[in-house]
Amino acid sequence: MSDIPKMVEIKRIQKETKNIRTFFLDTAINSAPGQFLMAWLPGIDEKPFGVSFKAPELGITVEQKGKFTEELFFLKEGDKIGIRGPYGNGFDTEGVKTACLVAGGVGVAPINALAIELKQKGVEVKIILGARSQDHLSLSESLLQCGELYITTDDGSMGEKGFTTNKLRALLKDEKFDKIYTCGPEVMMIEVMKIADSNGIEMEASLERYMRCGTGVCGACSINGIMVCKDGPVFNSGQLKKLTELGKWARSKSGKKVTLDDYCRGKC
Amino acid sequence: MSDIPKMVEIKRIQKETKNIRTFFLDTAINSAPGQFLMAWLPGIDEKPFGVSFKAPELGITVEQKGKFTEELFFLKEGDKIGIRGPYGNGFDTEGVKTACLVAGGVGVAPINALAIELKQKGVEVKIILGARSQDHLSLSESLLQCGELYITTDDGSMGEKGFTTNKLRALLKDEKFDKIYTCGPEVMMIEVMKIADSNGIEMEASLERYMRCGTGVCGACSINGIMVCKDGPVFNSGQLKKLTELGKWARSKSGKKVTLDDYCRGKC
Amino acid sequence: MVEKLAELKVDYAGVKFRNPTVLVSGVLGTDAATLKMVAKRGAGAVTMKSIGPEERAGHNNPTIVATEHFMHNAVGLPTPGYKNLGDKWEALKGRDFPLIASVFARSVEEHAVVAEEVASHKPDLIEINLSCPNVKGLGHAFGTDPEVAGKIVEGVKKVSGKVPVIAKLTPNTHRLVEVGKACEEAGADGLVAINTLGGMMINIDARRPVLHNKFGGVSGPAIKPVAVKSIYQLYANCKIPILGMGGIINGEDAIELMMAGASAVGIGTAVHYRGIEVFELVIKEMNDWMDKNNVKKVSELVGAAHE
Amino acid sequence: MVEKLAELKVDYAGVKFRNPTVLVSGVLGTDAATLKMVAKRGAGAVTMKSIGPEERAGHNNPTIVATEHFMHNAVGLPTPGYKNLGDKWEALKGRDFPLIASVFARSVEEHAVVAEEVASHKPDLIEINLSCPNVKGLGHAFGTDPEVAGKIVEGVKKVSGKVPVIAKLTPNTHRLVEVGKACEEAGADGLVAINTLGGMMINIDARRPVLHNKFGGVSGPAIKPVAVKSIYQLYANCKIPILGMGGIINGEDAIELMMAGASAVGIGTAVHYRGIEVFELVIKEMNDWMDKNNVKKVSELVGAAHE
Ligand SMILES: Cc1cc2nc3c(=O)[nH]c(=O)nc-3n(C[C@H](O)[C@H](O)[C@H](O)COP(=O)(O)OP(=O)(O)OC[C@H]3O[C@@H](n4cnc5c(N)ncnc54)[C@H](O)[C@@H]3O)c2cc1C
Ligand SMILES: Cc1cc2nc3c(=O)[nH]c(=O)nc-3n(C[C@H](O)[C@H](O)[C@H](O)COP(=O)(O)OP(=O)(O)OC[C@H]3O[C@@H](n4cnc5c(N)ncnc54)[C@H](O)[C@@H]3O)c2cc1C
Ligand SMILES: Cc1cc2nc3c(=O)[nH]c(=O)nc-3n(C[C@H](O)[C@H](O)[C@H](O)COP(=O)(O)O)c2cc1C
Ligand SMILES: Cc1cc2nc3c(=O)[nH]c(=O)nc-3n(C[C@H](O)[C@H](O)[C@H](O)COP(=O)(O)O)c2cc1C
Ligand code: FES
Ligand code: FES
Repeated sequence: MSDIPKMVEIKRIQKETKNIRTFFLDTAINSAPGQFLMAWLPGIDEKPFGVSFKAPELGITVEQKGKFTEELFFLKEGDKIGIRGPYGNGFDTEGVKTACLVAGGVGVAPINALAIELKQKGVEVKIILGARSQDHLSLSESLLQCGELYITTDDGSMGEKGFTTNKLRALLKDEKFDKIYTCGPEVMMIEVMKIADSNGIEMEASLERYMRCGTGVCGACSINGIMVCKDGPVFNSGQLKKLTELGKWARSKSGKKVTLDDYCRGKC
Repeated sequence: MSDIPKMVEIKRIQKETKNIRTFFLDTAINSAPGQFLMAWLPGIDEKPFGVSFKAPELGITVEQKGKFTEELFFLKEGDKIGIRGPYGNGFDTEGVKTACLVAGGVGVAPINALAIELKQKGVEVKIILGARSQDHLSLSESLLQCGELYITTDDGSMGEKGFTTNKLRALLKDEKFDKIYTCGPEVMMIEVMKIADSNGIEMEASLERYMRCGTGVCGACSINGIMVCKDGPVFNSGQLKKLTELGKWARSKSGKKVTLDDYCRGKC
Repeated sequence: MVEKLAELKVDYAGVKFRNPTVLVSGVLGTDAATLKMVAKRGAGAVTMKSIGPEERAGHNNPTIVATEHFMHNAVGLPTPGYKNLGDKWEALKGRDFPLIASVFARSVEEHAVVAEEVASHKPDLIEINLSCPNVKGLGHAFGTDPEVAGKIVEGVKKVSGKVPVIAKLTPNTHRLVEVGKACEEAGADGLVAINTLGGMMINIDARRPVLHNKFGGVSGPAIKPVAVKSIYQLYANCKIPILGMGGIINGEDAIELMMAGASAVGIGTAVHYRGIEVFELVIKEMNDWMDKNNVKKVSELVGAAHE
Repeated sequence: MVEKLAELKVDYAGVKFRNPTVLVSGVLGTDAATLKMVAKRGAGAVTMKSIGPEERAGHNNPTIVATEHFMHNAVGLPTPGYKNLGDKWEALKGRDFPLIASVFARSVEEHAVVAEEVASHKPDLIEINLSCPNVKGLGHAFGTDPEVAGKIVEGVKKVSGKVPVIAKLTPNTHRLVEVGKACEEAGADGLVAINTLGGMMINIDARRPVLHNKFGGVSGPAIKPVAVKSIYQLYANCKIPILGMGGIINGEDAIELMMAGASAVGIGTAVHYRGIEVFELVIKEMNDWMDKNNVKKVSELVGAAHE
């Protein structure tokens, strides 16, 4: 009920790669895969992170990118951070018997939580995990427990060289899925959407925009008047097709309309 | 949960005597016998009244005495008043198989609600109803349905001439009760307490003090540091005996300690 | 289509609203698409997020938190700046709902600069946010000084052309009524009351203020009695119409603010508690109450608690 | 017996409280028996209902109402008058708990008249309620004008002898910190913050204000952020200790106000929500939090959110 940060202890830090860590927190939160938390470092900032592990310990998987994540990476086990949430809608898994999950970079975080749940539900799961290089690949061990795992890297430093979308196309030649789920760079997700569409398969993608409230009040995360924090972050292809800003525009911290490119380069 | 007055319609007004009326209200409130409401006449005042009928319609029985009750008596069926509550503890009826109820004047109001409940529970009830004169006697019809009724008036204009306490003493010569309940002038109630004590019978009395909040916050209704609105208005003889102010002192609207006599004459 | 019921139409400062509910400034007003969506979901009029003199990123998070009693925010007035809103104005052309443009600035003069450009895009109303800290003054908001507030209104009126100008007041002063009167005398076409109440929350486990900015504004249920009092007093002392806001969650709250003296009512924090459906819900609840109480026109409620 | 834990003792303006919780003025302070009862039920100190210059009945009811978010009251400062309290003082002699006597008056001079008599009965502290309307001034409370507030404190200090004097501030002004500083400069031994927030409630079915006095003060959960901000700012700007109050319901709220800068904390409205047990409960909750967080002395919490 209260949307104020609660301080919780970092119970365990799991190093995934040089730049990626999973922080397990000493708290129980009932979240659905695809939902996210707002994580607070007092005096620094507060940012959204998808839940990557729901149980037995609540985990978020974070890539070190800038100011906030750098400060977070200074923390040790036993230190505390503030969290509020979970927020957002989460993935819809009803009726799904076979699924393909496509994760790019740290977009793997919510995909991992989804993979775990689908596995528990007895869904047949295939996962394509891609990243620029090995350093950006994470959670593969966890994903291996949940289904068949295919790894791609842009530079070939691990798994197949190439994009996740190439692998997806290849898989779809022989196989059919009830649903495709994806989280990663927006260009990748748009490509996944097109592939799913042309194969007549339902799909869902988890989007990212600048966030403040997390509860659909401030409008910071708007994409075509839809609040990513509350109406999303997960959208199906029917919804995505109406979002004319998808892949093109985002809003900076000031509220100014900027190209997605500029937004992703932090030029805002 | 909300302690703010709610406007409700006066569904029916029942004339009891020249000066006493029962107002039946178009609302359902789950109150225990002995609990009271705060009744609000916008622009005039708000005062406490014991619930005299809980069901099928919520009723309060009011004697016209001064400003507030005069204004209340101007109202017609269909008009609205504000109510909040119920407040207070109510009478304790657990384990009681035979009871004697002693009501003085408009103190009959909560006694009537109690008599109805005891009757429903199968308790054997005797009621002594007294008043200065016939004009101050009310609810006898309702009480007759609940048990054996004895009426006394100071002037003999109805029933036996004399005080309720005389009748109580007379009854106790041949009978024994599990409990005696009383509401009326404080001097009368003190007398009832003494009689009950000397007969070794449990008793409870419902007190009256100036009230503001009704919820134990303001301290207006204090009697020896006990809040009549919340800790009472019903007290048993063990509690009453500790109240050194009983029958002697009260607090006026300003908070000044005044004699009970002055308080009851409205000299405050 | 509840919003089409004739009796819910109101006139505020010469502008017709389809119903008395207005999206307040700072809530969901960041882009044109959102404003259109809120209008479509029932709001009688919508307010753009306050527009300032130059681009500002606003504060770091946490900027917005909430408890069951209130919302607490210090977003820090993020704004693309009045020169960077071309796409937004463009997208709002030909709209079928009234649009309020909120403006703020750092000096008396700057208000006119921002307002002149804003007026050229023909919003239906210009709202001056008088609650910003007056950096040149004592550090208090412009809205605590009747003289300064009057000067700001006067300056904006000179450049606003046909667009009516309304002044949004802060409750964080004992001079609220004086400020309201000064704005009226300076030519304001309407008043808006109230902005958020100054406050602070501390997270005791972190031993720190919760908001990055430490202090912030309180809105929602907690401030309703402050809003009602402010509106009641302004209504008793001013003639220009009041857009009332502060703590409206349901239709009865909206009616309460109208009875205090509001001609129309803003809804902000309730979006947090009830979602974007809140506009449709509040309108329905107002309508239900009016039907039950035989009130034919919502305007009959305005100031009804004064006798 | 939680109140006996050594680490909960505090020193406020030179007076030792058994624990930081204080019964606020206006709640349950009408008579000596009640004050004793509240002290027995755990309060570290208790405040008498504000004492005025002459007998006043207060307003008609409703004077006190409450929702889940706040309490709203306009009791109207009922008081037997400072000359009619002989029995109360008598009954409070030989007490084993600290007693705060709250006073109010209608002019600068009258405060000293009331305070002199009150001081002669040797309460442990005299609290000046600066929130009363200043009838000779603009109608605002004395507490909105630093100069007037300072003069009142100065006058009372002259007649109070050895009894420390504390000034209770109103949050209904943008000049709170200035008023606090003026009181400090005038010799106040401590500050009390905050009094209730001005507000109003309307019953829409009655089309009337709920309180007989129309306007009233808001207390309870709704005003906690205003209290925290006020206390935080006073702590940052004044040296004398602060008795913090406003919206404390549980132990964590009490700690929040202490971290903002309060040396001791008042509890009023919470008696409505949790009953008279609230003192014992808050003390237990504070103690539990301190144990869990390894805080040995409650005084370590004072101002902890300032860095
Ligand atoms: C719903 C949601 C869920 C998220 N889940 C996760 C998660 O599980 N794990 C995780 O690591 N992050 C996640 N993020 C992103 C996270 O919130 C931060 O934006 C990110 O950690 C960067 O923060 P920073 O302060 O360290 O970097 P900043 O200082 O903000 O930025 C540093 C650089 O990072 C890059 N960058 C920043 N934001 C983006 C962006 N939106 N897209 C691409 N590049 C960007 C830019 O190059 C920028 O210059 C999520 C975001 C949202 C909205
Ligand atoms: C818990 C509680 C329950 C009550 N239940 C009822 C009830 O069921 N029915 C009912 O009629 N009243 C009841 N009362 C009393 C009621 O609240 C009013 O005090 C009463 O109706 C007088 O109000 P008034 O404004 O008309 O008279 P006022 O103008 O207040 O007084 C007029 C005159 O009435 C007499 N009077 C006032 N108060 C008292 C008193 N306490 N004792 C004796 N005489 C008094 C005085 O002579 C006074 O001058 C109850 C009071 C309490 C505290
Ligand atoms: C998150 C948030 C941001 C706000 N931003 C602004 C703003 O930029 N300009 C402004 O004038 N008021 C702003 N306000 C104040 C609201 O417009 C409104 O006056 C106040 O919240 C009271 O209404 P409510 O209780 O319905 O929210 C903001 C309020 C909130 C909650
Ligand atoms: C019913 C009631 C009566 C009050 N009367 C007084 C008073 O007489 N003098 C005073 O200085 N403050 C008075 N106050 C204000 C309180 O002392 C306190 O400052 C305020 O209620 C905030 O604390 P709380 O939220 O814990 O109640 C009163 C408050 C209430 C609720
Ligand atoms: S982050 Fe505020 S609306 Fe989405
Ligand atoms: S009426 Fe307020 S305490 Fe009893």
